[in-house]
Amino acid sequence: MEKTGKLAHLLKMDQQEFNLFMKRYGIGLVMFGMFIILSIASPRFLTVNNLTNVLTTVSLNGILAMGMVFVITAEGIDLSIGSMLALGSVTIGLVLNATGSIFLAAVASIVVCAIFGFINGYMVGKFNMFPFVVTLASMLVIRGVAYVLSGGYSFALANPDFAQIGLGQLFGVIPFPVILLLLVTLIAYVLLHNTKYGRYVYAVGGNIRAARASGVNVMWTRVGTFVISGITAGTAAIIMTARIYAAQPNIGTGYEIDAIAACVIGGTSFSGGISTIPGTFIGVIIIGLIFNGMNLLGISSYWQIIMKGLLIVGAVLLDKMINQNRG
Amino acid sequence: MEKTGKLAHLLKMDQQEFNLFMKRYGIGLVMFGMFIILSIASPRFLTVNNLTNVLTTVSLNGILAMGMVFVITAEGIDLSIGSMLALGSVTIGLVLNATGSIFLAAVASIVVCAIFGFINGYMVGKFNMFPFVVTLASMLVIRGVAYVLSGGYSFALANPDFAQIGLGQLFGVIPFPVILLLLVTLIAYVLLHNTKYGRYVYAVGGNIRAARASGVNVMWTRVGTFVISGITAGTAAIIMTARIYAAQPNIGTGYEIDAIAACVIGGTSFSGGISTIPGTFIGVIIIGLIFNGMNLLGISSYWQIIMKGLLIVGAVLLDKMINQNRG
Amino acid sequence: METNDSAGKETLDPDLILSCENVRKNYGGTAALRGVRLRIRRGDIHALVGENGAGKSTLMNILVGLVQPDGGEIFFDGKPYAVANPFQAINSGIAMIHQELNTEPYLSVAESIFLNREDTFPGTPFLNKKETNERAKRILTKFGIDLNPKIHMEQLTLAQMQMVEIIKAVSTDAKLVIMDEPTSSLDSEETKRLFETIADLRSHGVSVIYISHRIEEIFSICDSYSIFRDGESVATGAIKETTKDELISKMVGRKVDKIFPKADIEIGETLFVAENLSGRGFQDISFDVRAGEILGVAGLVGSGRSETMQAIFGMDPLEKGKMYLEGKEIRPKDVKAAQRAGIAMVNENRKEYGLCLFRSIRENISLASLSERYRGPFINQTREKDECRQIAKRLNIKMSNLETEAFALSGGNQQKVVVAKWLMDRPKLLILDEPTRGVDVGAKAEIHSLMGTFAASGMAIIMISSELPEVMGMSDRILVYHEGRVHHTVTREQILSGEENEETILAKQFGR
Amino acid sequence: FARGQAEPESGLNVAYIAKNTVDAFHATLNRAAKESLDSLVANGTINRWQLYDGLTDPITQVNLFENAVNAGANFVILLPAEADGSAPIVSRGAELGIPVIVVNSTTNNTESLATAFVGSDDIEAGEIMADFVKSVVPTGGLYAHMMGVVGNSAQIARGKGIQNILGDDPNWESVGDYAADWQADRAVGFTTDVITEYGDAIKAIICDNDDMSSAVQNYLNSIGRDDVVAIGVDGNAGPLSMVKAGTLRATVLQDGAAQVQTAIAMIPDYLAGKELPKTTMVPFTLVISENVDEFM
Ligand SMILES: Nc1ncnc2c1ncn2[C@@H]1O[C@H](COP(=O)(O)OP(=O)(O)OP(=O)(O)O)[C@@H](O)[C@H]1O
Ligand SMILES: Nc1ncnc2c1ncn2[C@@H]1O[C@H](COP(=O)(O)OP(=O)(O)OP(=O)(O)O)[C@@H](O)[C@H]1O
Ligand SMILES: [Mg+2]
Ligand SMILES: [Mg+2]
Repeated sequence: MEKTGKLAHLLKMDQQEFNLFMKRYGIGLVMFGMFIILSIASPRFLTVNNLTNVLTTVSLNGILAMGMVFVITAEGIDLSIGSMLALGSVTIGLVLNATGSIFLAAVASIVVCAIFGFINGYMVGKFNMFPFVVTLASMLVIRGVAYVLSGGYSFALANPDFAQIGLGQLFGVIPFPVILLLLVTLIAYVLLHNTKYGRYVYAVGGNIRAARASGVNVMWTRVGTFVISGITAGTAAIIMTARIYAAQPNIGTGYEIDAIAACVIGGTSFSGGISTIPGTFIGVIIIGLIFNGMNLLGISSYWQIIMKGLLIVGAVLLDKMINQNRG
Repeated sequence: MEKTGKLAHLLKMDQQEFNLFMKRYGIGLVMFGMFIILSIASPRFLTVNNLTNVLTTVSLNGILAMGMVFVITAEGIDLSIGSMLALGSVTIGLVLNATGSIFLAAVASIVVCAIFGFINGYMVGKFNMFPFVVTLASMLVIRGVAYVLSGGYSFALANPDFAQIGLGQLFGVIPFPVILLLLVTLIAYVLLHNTKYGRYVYAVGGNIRAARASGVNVMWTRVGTFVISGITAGTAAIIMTARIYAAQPNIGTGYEIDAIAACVIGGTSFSGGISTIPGTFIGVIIIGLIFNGMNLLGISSYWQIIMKGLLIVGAVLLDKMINQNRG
Repeated sequence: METNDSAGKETLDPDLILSCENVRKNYGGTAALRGVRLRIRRGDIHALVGENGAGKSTLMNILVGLVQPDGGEIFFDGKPYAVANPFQAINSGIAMIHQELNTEPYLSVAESIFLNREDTFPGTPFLNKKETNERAKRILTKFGIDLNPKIHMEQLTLAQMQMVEIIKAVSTDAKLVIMDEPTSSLDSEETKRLFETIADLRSHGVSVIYISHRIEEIFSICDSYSIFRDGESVATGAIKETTKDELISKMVGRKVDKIFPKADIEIGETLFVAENLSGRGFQDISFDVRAGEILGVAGLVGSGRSETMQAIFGMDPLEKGKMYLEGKEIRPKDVKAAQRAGIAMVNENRKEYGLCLFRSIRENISLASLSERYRGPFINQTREKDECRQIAKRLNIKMSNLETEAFALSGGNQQKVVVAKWLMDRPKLLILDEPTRGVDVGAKAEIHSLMGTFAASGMAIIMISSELPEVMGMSDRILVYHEGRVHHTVTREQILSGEENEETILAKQFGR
Repeated sequence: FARGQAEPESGLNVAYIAKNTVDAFHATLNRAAKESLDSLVANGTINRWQLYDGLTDPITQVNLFENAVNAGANFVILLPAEADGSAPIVSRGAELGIPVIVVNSTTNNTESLATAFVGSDDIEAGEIMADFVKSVVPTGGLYAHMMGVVGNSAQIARGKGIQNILGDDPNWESVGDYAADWQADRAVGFTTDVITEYGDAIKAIICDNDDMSSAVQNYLNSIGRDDVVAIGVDGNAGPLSMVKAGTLRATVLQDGAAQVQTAIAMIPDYLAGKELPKTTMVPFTLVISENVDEFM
């Protein structure tokens, strides 16, 4: 109490504002702690190259998490994004090889994933089905469609320029995927925190009946979150396909876990209505750091899996401690 | 209305009880429908051999579902059972090869999984963390532990008798796994529908605050459901290990999906408090029939995946229709 | 009452069933209880009153083990008392009917009543369902309630659920029964039955703590009282030795001169007309409201008042009938449409339909009127803060900060936030459904005076209330509902002239 | 209803139990199987055949085997999901007197119980990759190994092959085995970290399949590290086209199609009552720009 009081004073906030700040961004301190530990543990950690690497590596998960956070905030969950990555990748391959147009291929990936997002959302919003069940089912269906469309084969892309999306750099420094991640984060921030739609998402997640009784179009708000998640999945599929330079129907399994983990670590509540985009971004970075750090330190991949699990539980537990009296 | 009224009369129930009955077991009609369609479509379907085979095939998922239904009824979810299968299998391998005792190995599998179930439950019950997040994390941790314990490699079992658990038959007809499934189902039925503990599970899932206020020990009830799920996973691990006759750290991924699907198809509600063991059993059989039927009819596995997804959504949608006025 | 103060724990009065001394509880920064005292005699019906947020429920939750105190001493039945959970409390002999209805939707009536006290076959953990059902049937009959013990709780009406809760608490053989606003969803008939039950408890030596914001009830059933204010106990004594006014002024800390400050307001043009509305729970409802008018709606719980208004507001489907607002026909298909037409409605259930508890006060206030107030997709946050702060000030919402989450407010202040939300929308027709349910006297008076202000600004107001004094005190006209129909209409003149009074209106509610 | 098995059908009913139908390599294999088996049906050699998808899961394969037997199968071609886990199929086959030809990778009881085995020696594949790396970078250096799903027999054997060649070589040192799970994207992620950590000292990234190696080489080229050699096994279409374009130095072709075709070609011999060869090995081929056209 005393300590935090002083810190609050230093930051020119009153106690309450400080508590609110800690509640929202306390996880940021964890991130800084990790930065410090890693810089001490590995001299190679704090190099521009490595940090760019971390960002590039997390860009995929980051983009997915920015969609996922909308869904979870509206008290949903989207398990189908991993399959969407695969379907997006196959779509890109088919369209690119048919038309040769990078633009068309990218748009097709986003549109196809958005459509499946819409179907998810419509099932949830219109028929009031459980998001878990709906997206569990659509995870299977979408994966199946990806297999059917590709016949189960991965295939090479006909247009070598496409790889540039995954590998190119702006000003020779910042890789495209990172730029895309920052762009998506920015859009997500404005959308969730500064628009009416964002407010409705919070209201639906906070109390769906109150939102409905306040004139919020609950159904379309919910549908919207799934469409957003579809769009981010389609966008991530572009980067992923460009990076592996092939259309593959079997990729993406388990990616939903990392996206969900990033949201949760970033303070998003599963009961809806509580989240921040900066928090989610920090969650994405923390997951990236964990893996980057463990790879730099040469920790075996078995232990990495265990660490990831412990990290998720730890983050939620920490959040519980900070927000104890919320009950 | 008229029709159902007459049917209700025939069954000696009043309208209200009949509605309740339909609500609970309407899905049974779907199962019978499938039976009829499959017997017409494939002459090989209605053979003792094939039906025994269906039962044997579903025994694993059935046992898992019988644990899962407790967790979901108490408004939880257990994503870690797939990993538990792997850890159970590795445990069996280690203990069997060290001691040679089938009994010890089987017990060890159940105990180890129950312990992790307890940890899951304690996190959920004590710290009020979201079951999804907790078991997502423990799914990773348990898988990691299975890898660490086995060094990542599968290994053969030293005691050839162990395979009998998977292959042996009672009276030369009913395979052991089926007997185990029926036994587990029976125990689950009595526990959920005829004991105080079962009543508490329903109370916790129906309205956790009301249950707490009524003096139900909410925490231990919730912990109990996860321990039960752990025990069933440990039991399923025995069958699985016996059938593949090897300790295998990388198996079991995705098994939680089928168990959840069986519960959902069987009418279990994700918001807790609604489920039946017979319904769940029917759900298990339906999933088994779908796959058996599609294999008999030679439907490609891509379409099988899609069908499974559609089936899950369809079952929930059907349930929604029947229970429309529940709102 | 002052004489009791010297009595320490060593001279514990054997007459006392419960004694709480200096009990404290903090939630984060806010103190809910700052060292309260509460003493209950055996066989006493003890009223516990106080403003919203005074700490009544908090102390009760401590007594049943749902909340752990930060300090203080509690003695129950002559022994030191500390419980970790409701199970221990029930075993010690304390049962509670909770303020917020807390039922198990999917358990049967019998299963709910005997939850945690199940009948089992002797010596086994297995349930004896037949015995449970029979026992439930007997006990329901005893309380004069005709219910099938096998049907699910979710199929009951609010009032029936509340009665089941009461039966459940009373049937535990408790030595002390806590009732936290038990009548807030009961009608007068059921209230009467509750009072009979309480009298029966008293005759068996059971003590009751009775919490209510309805002062009349307290004077008709209770023997003694304690008053809490801001987490402290300010007074205690015998009901016989006090008056309503004294009780209220001690509770609020000032004199409340008028709870129903009905102002004379010029009644304007007809603003809203309903013609032959029918839907689930109501049939053939016709009425009109004029600008500046307050139209009261009285009726028993379940008589279809809320259903009518929710249908008008687009929340429930309307099966038949026509509606006109300012002469134009409207037929809102959802809340959004009703809102656009100029209707606002404060729902009777603020926790379920009013608030996003974990969002800030600002976001809650803004929610309904975002699309009206801001063009385009973006929200001007500076303007939003200003507007919200203004209205919060006007309604005198007690809060530390606009960014505080709604769950940290007391009930009355939460109610004001909901009212503020709909006022931001500047409606033409404001529907208030039980606007003062669970609200303390002081806040009630405030809400009532605001209603006058709004009416004066040309708004038409419809107010549903189950408290007859409130409808009678505030309305220009009263619709009396009976079984889904408007059975009778009363004007203010008839009330003022004494032609209609509580008895006559009550009789109409019962369809007589 | 009918008791016991349905009326036995005449002729040979082949159950083809695939490992999976979802990765590129097995898709190729399954397609080859379909062509060959369809033609056997067409010319009346066999009565019918059916594909069963093992979903890369041994227990599923075991279940499917029982299913297939019930459906009247009396000849099994098995592509094992796991060396240990899929073994019961072979023993059950032996028990029931149903011939089982194991294709592509072995089960731990293949030698003793299977009717025949057709496949390739994955250790050889690892050795070919390691030899190639040595020949391109004679001075040696550091290398990283991107693994398939750990515990999988192909993964184990290829790792062993690499180890055979580079393990004792004083010029070469491993920086670690990374669990990339056959997935290209993961392999690129690990490579990124490896390059950061070891910089110029890294000379080779050896992958258990060429989905991974092609993606890794693509990444390496993009950061100007085309001096690092990435190589993998399979010979999928994408990597082959990269070899042709000169952006990938080499890949190791596993002729999966030839494996199944060889196995299926044994069926007429079996029907004719001939003794089947216990083990048939189809060799791996190193594909470089000089010979790539032969395989496209
Ligand atoms: N879980 C909680 N977290 C934070 N503050 C709380 C919590 N529960 C109650 N409070 C605060 O404690 C105080 C006392 O609340 P309590 O519910 O006991 O009031 P009450 O006297 O029952 O009021 P009412 O008449 O409105 O029911 C209030 O200021 C309330 O805001
Ligand atoms: N979702 C629902 N499902 C089933 N019955 C409902 C539902 N909502 C309301 N009812 C029933 O409709 C009837 C009227 O409801 P309600 O008690 O709200 O009436 P009311 O006139 O508004 O009374 P009050 O305002 O005093 O609560 C009741 O019998 C109630 O149980
Ligand atoms: Mg209260
Ligand atoms: Mg009402």
